[in-house]
Amino acid sequence: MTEPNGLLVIIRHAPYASNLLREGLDTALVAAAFGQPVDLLFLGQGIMALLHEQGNGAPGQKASRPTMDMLEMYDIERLWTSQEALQALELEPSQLLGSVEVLEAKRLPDFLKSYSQILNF
Amino acid sequence: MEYGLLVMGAPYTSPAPHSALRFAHTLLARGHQIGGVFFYHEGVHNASALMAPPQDELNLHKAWVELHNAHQVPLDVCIAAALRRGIMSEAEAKRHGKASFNLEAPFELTGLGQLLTLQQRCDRLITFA
Amino acid sequence: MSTTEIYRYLDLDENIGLDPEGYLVDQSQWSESVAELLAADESMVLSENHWEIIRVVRDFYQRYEMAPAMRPLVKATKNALGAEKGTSIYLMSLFPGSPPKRVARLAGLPKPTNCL
Amino acid sequence: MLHILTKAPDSDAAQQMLQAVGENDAIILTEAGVQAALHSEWGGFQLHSARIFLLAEDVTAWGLDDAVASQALTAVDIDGFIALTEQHVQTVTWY
Repeated sequence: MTEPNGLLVIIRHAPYASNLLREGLDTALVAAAFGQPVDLLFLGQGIMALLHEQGNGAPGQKASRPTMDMLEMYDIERLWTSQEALQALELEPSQLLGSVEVLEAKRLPDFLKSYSQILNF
Repeated sequence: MEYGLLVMGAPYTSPAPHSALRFAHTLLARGHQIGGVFFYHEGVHNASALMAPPQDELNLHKAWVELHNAHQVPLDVCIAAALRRGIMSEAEAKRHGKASFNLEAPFELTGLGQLLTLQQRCDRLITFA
Repeated sequence: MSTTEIYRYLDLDENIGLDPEGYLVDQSQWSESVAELLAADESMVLSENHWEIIRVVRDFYQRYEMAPAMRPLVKATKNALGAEKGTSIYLMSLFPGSPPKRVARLAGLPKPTNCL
Repeated sequence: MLHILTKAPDSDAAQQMLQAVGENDAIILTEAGVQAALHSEWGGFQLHSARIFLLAEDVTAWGLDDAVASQALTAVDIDGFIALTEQHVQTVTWY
């Protein structure tokens, strides 16, 4: 929540289930490449993209883990999820990539309002 | 006010393009401007000149072209999302060695940066998906 | 963006095909000597300074499965070769125009899609 | 902030939206979202009933005019939808 004028890209779809994760991340990468401050918020199935145990893509499909690892090279350093979203999938923070920050569910509305732009994937 | 529209639903798959068109016409009738419509994700299929719905159904491609012709609304299509899905202009078809193409003016292939510019420039960005 | 259609040949004897923008059609054909040929194709001679950056980009692709845009290219160069070389001015001097696109081509990688 | 929900009230999109809605936010239900009219127990109505609108054209198309009337829900036409986007600087679509 340090960039009140930044872009928040919300990711709500799992890797491999649709192309929304990839196309959402592409949007974040392009914004970051242009120098716009970007944070990512993972809700619902989107959290599946944060699992540190993710392996290679299914045959013929590109994996999403390398792109997740690449985010820091684009200076996208703040990845967020919510407590409620984690609980819904019965996941622990320890199962996620190290850099993920967990928001208390009731903070989510104010969190969204702290960004000047939001794109929802 | 100036509005930007982001369309991510495919024609005849999702109601999103219909909703977006209805929204666009009403916006203009209320005196607003539309800075651009950006087609992304499955929305890129709206740009296909080869769609041929039955005569008694709205031809969405034609409806977008008419919106452009009447109000000069830019119709921008994400090039990466479009090429993946087989939506391409004559120039891209040549570049990729394809025998045919299905995207023509007033639709324009453009980068994702155009979406971010639209969002920053317009007073409102409304997503239809 | 790569394509499976060959538009012209970099080296007909070795059957090395290029797409219309000069990128390798078959990435697995890349070798250091192919890189020299790709450079010669744009009237360029590769120095050790060029090679350092090509290796940075190949390592980047190996790890992230995507060729870098300018910003991450600067960062990756800084991480690998130090702050003096990790600047866009230095990269521009070696690869005038668009360093991300030109290095990706010489490194035998697909054109960076988010380069616009 | 204005939230647009285009999916049914039991969808992931609807659940995520409810987590994100704040005190002064408004909600407009469009497309499949209008089905919420059949679910008076939907969390959205419990939490934010005064600030929920349904897009009238979609309500009629889905055959839900009676449900909207009997629950005293607020339907707005597309002009009303646009008026909501005029009032709220930020709009997020949940789909």
